[in-house]
Amino acid sequence: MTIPHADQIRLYRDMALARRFEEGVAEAYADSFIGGFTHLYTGQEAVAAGSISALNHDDYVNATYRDHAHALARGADPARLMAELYGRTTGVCKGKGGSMHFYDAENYFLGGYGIVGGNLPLAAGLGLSVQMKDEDRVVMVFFGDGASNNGVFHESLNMAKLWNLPVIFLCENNFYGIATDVRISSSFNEIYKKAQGYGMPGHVVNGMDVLEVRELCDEVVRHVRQGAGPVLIEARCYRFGGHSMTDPARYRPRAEEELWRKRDPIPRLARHLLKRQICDQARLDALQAEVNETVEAAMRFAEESPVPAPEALYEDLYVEEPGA
Amino acid sequence: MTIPHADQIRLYRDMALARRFEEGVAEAYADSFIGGFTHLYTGQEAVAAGSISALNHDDYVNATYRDHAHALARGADPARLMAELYGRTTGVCKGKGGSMHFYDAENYFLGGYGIVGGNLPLAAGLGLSVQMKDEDRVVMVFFGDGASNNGVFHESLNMAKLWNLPVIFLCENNFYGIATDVRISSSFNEIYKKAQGYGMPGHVVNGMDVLEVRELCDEVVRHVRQGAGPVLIEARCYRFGGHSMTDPARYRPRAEEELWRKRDPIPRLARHLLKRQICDQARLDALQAEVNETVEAAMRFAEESPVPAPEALYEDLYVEEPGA
Amino acid sequence: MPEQRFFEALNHAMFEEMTRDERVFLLGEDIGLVGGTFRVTEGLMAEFGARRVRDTPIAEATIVGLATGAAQGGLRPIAELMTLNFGILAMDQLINHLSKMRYMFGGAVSLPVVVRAAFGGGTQKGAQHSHSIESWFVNVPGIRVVLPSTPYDAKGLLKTAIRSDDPVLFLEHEMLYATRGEVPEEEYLIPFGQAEIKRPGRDVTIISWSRMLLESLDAAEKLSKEGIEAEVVDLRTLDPLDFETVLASAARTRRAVVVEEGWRNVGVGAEIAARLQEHLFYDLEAPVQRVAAADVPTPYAKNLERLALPCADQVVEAVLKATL
Amino acid sequence: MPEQRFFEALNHAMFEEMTRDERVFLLGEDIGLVGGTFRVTEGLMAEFGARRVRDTPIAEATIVGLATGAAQGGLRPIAELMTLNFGILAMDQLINHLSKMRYMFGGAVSLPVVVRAAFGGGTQKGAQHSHSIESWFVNVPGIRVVLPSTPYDAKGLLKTAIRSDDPVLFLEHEMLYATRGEVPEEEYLIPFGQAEIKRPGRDVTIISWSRMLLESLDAAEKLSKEGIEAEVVDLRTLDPLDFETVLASAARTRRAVVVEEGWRNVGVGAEIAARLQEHLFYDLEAPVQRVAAADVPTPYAKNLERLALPCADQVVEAVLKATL
Ligand SMILES: Cc1ncc(C[n+]2csc(CCOP(=O)(O)OP(=O)(O)O)c2C)c(N)n1
Ligand SMILES: Cc1ncc(C[n+]2csc(CCOP(=O)(O)OP(=O)(O)O)c2C)c(N)n1
Ligand SMILES: [Mg+2]
Ligand SMILES: [Mg+2]
Repeated sequence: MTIPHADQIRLYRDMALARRFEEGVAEAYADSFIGGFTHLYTGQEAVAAGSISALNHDDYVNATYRDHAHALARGADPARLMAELYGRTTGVCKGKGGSMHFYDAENYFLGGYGIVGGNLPLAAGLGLSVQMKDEDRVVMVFFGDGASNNGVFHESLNMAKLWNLPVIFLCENNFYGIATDVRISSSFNEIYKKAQGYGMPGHVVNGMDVLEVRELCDEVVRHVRQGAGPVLIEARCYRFGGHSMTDPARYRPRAEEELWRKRDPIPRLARHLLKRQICDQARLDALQAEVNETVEAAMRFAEESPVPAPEALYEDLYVEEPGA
Repeated sequence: MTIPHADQIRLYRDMALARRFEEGVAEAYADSFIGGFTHLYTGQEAVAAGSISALNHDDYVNATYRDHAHALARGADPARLMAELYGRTTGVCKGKGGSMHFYDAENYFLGGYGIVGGNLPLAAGLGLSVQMKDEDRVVMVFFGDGASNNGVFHESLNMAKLWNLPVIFLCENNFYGIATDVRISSSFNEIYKKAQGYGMPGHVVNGMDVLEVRELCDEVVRHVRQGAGPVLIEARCYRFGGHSMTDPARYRPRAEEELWRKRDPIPRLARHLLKRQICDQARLDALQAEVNETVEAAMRFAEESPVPAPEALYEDLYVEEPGA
Repeated sequence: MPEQRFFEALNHAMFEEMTRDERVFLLGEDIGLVGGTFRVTEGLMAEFGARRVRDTPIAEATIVGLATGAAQGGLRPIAELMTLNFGILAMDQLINHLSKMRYMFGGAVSLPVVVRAAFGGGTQKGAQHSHSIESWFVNVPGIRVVLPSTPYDAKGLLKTAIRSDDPVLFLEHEMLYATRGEVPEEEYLIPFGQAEIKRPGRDVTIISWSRMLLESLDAAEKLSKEGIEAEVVDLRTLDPLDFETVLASAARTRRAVVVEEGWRNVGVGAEIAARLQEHLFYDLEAPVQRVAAADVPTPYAKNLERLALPCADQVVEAVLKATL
Repeated sequence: MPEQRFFEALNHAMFEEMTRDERVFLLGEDIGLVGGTFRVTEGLMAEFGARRVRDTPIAEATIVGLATGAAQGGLRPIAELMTLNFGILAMDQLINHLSKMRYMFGGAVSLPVVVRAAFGGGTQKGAQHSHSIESWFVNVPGIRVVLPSTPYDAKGLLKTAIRSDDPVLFLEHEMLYATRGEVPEEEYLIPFGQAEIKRPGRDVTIISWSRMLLESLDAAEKLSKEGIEAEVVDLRTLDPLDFETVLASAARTRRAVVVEEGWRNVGVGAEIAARLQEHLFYDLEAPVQRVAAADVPTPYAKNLERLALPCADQVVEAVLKATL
């Protein structure tokens, strides 16, 4: 285990924040503060926290519609994220984006996207910009098992490898695309092995173990940063809830759900931290209290923030408005 | 060598016809009888002839814009194909399709398509119809090396394998997509090995040797007909001319072209037939004379055929025209 | 007459047609095991089995292409795109293939494919999930475009679509699924190309379709209280377009307003206005008014979304303008 | 002033802007080694190297997405789609991503991407290769749509496009590439949103763009011999649309004809007619006429294609109708 203890504790805090944030979102959604499509990340926290913690602050990240935890892990302000969900003008996208479309350029979180697979070419493009500008950066792009069956997956991996772009393709395999089991959507289920078809390295990792994710990503990020070209990672994980707020997830066997809930990455890390005496329970409790307070404050901030002014409707479309 | 002698001679005739047909097309194009985009198949004859000869008459075939030889190998009437190229009402598509869009349902040639990769999902769909109707049929779909980098390749192979559809994906790797070398368009160049990423068998074959193509296809067709699911075949071949009539193909090294011209599949088969005494030169000459006459007659027929009537402009769009 | 919800009416239409015709089958994302994101296909897999109700990977282009190929092979597929927003990934198959094949092959093939998709905004799903882009498909010849506004129409039109030998794009507004209306037990079909006057009136003609029809009726109700009797025409199918009914109504009322949810710029309303000014140049008392979405991507924030999308009050305003 | 061909003018515009700004680079199919299917990028790879002029695989969706991502990363890509027909495979990236990202992210990103594409019919390329579908893109807010008709405009507008911080779709009619016109040596830019009166006249306003502008000028020439002086307005950019110039001209002439190569049904002509009847309801002497393509896929046969696409004679006819 090469991960510094402080980082391990930080990972606990990141996961706890992501979890608590989603709980807050669920409440606010039930209270109709939040509308539209809202996809929670509960259960998968180890993937975003572990992988993003392996990055530098100015490495690029983009994600899918299930993007709350990724933006948080990047360091985005929870209050501004929550305000975005509430559709307020203080939100990271001034309330125009909503849950699926976070963006925080200052923290190099370059967007959540609602179209499955749509962010993959964008990530390749970011990689190209890094390469052409000779920057010391890598790109990490998150997508699901379902997305791996879409044509842009094929095209993006091919072009990324052709040009040896510094992109880490991180597939969060939670075994379902909405209700569709990966076994009936992919003719070949070892997603990480698809890397071979592009002459690219592929890795699989237990996405319920944040330290394992972090360790692999440390290595992969180093490799990619050195200019060795893109890498595909498959993180096997599970979302504890439905696909979106309105999905009761009846299509999954209860036994399967229970099995995976036992692998909850947060208690798992807690057990590890305590057992190795990296910190004590009091510290964990304090972290939990802190994130609870953060989320509460975020919700207060969001609720108290103003909704966009009507004029905002026509703002932000073009940079340049030619006087015809 | 398990291919009946009569079939071998037939293959010679098929290739000679395809070759002579393209020569006729080139002439007619120079004389402005033919317009638009016209892509010749010269050099690749062994692929269409060899593979299609392994099919039953009622197996389905579709192809790209480079579709003349495939339609001929299916048994389409050369005169009606030529008339199509001339834009005449006697053409297989009444002059509405042109070179890229042959169609001959009677001979189960279900279309040439102008959009790279566009015919792959259609072939999967044909396979599905065969499977659902419990027919004794296979589907063979032709596409290029360039097409293998497009997203629909990925999607179509995945779905074909998922549902075990009776589809033979036949990639004609002529090493170029227009002017683009496959080495700068595919990050991984052994196209047949991409089958692995879909849990599907993949084969490579010398596309300049019609008997080799036929032998492999005999085996593959048997396998697919038995319900074993789709297969990917990569046939390595070379087009002797430019991408289309207007392309001088200056991007290819002359030495490379010469090397491949030495592998011309027609003299190659002739040498084999003579050496094995499967037939004599006189027979080959007679076949050549026959196909020359066929193509000449086709051109006469085309030239003498009427152009479509103006009313045809609005015909063939819908089956049903509701009286509103 | 018994009442049904919109999604039930659609469900029953498919149930009846699948019972009637073995060749009808469904494919799409999450349509089988869970019965569709909007419950439209609920119970159909249980009834007809996984052979005829097929869950697919997230591969819209190939879903449409596969359906098209299956139709070439003699089946009558109903492809669900989940939502039209994702159908944008299938534009090439929809436009370059499905809509063009019959014509470009000179009538050699007919393609009885129904492509169903939810569409529309109003539930805060944000820019990528709120498209009303029927205008694009009306622009393209070769595909029918159907947008019912009531459960009765939904059922009768879907049955006609399934029996049609031409490609049909069948668009179901997300906010209509839960609406109720009378649907007779006995079988009926509604022919394409017949608009319906949903409310007669003498002072102004309001032309609309799909969800905006409801806003138009609302507006008519309000206007009636002001002494203005609006005639509300439901186009029901935009291709074929029953312009005769529109023309006859507007010739009587001499004033017309077109109401659509799509963007105003080059929307279907423009076409109708252009035709009306052509045919009733000397008869109209006022310019044809258009009510449509603001020309911006649909924002997430509830208050902005409300401003972006057309509503009854805007229709009232437009009518007042037209009847000044 | 020295003369240049249309493709040369485009080439020089890119040359100058690439020289001026390091961040500008090109990507697309066959643009580098062979200088583009239409010679537009000839010599640019030799000048700027393979880093800044990138040949890509046949993967239109990812070409556009990659350009968009590269712009997020601070570059200024020019993506070539070879032809707009293939751009239909990139609709999702064009519409759901490139055009929407700035707005949906609340202005957090600007995307200086130019997407260039050849388009249009008239050379017998058949149904899949002859699209004029600019109307779809004008319908969509968030992307500029530019269609020059002369070498002078082509150069000045492309330079503006490259310097624009907003996404631009730059459409070049295939039949214009070989046309010649005066292009000054010294640098100039043409602002977006400024239509140009290409021929002044007092009797009728003909509104057009791209290749149809030439047909319109032809028609004006013919009409002049009949004593009718047509004013020909070249819109040049359809988004932003300089409606003021159209309005001012039509207000003077009191008669208007819109000429476009796209399909009539819901074309850009409909929008202009709808706006004119709105603004000049009491001033127009005749209905606004529209000249557009027949509402069928473009047929291959030369005589049918001629009937399908608009030409000067049809413009003359429409003008006569408008000036009766
Ligand atoms: C192109 C496209 N098709 C369909 C959808 C609807 N949709 C949203 S999420 C989703 C499932 C995606 O599954 P996966 O990629 O495994 O990601 P997960 O939600 O499991 O994280 C689908 C089908 C979409 N947003 N985009
Ligand atoms: C989607 C799409 N993109 C681009 C084109 C233009 N184009 C026509 S053929 C071709 C090259 C195809 O190469 P390959 O698949 O290897 O087939 P080949 O022509 O070598 O037989 C290209 C780029 C097209 N027709 N369709
Ligand atoms: Mg998943
Ligand atoms: Mg090739």
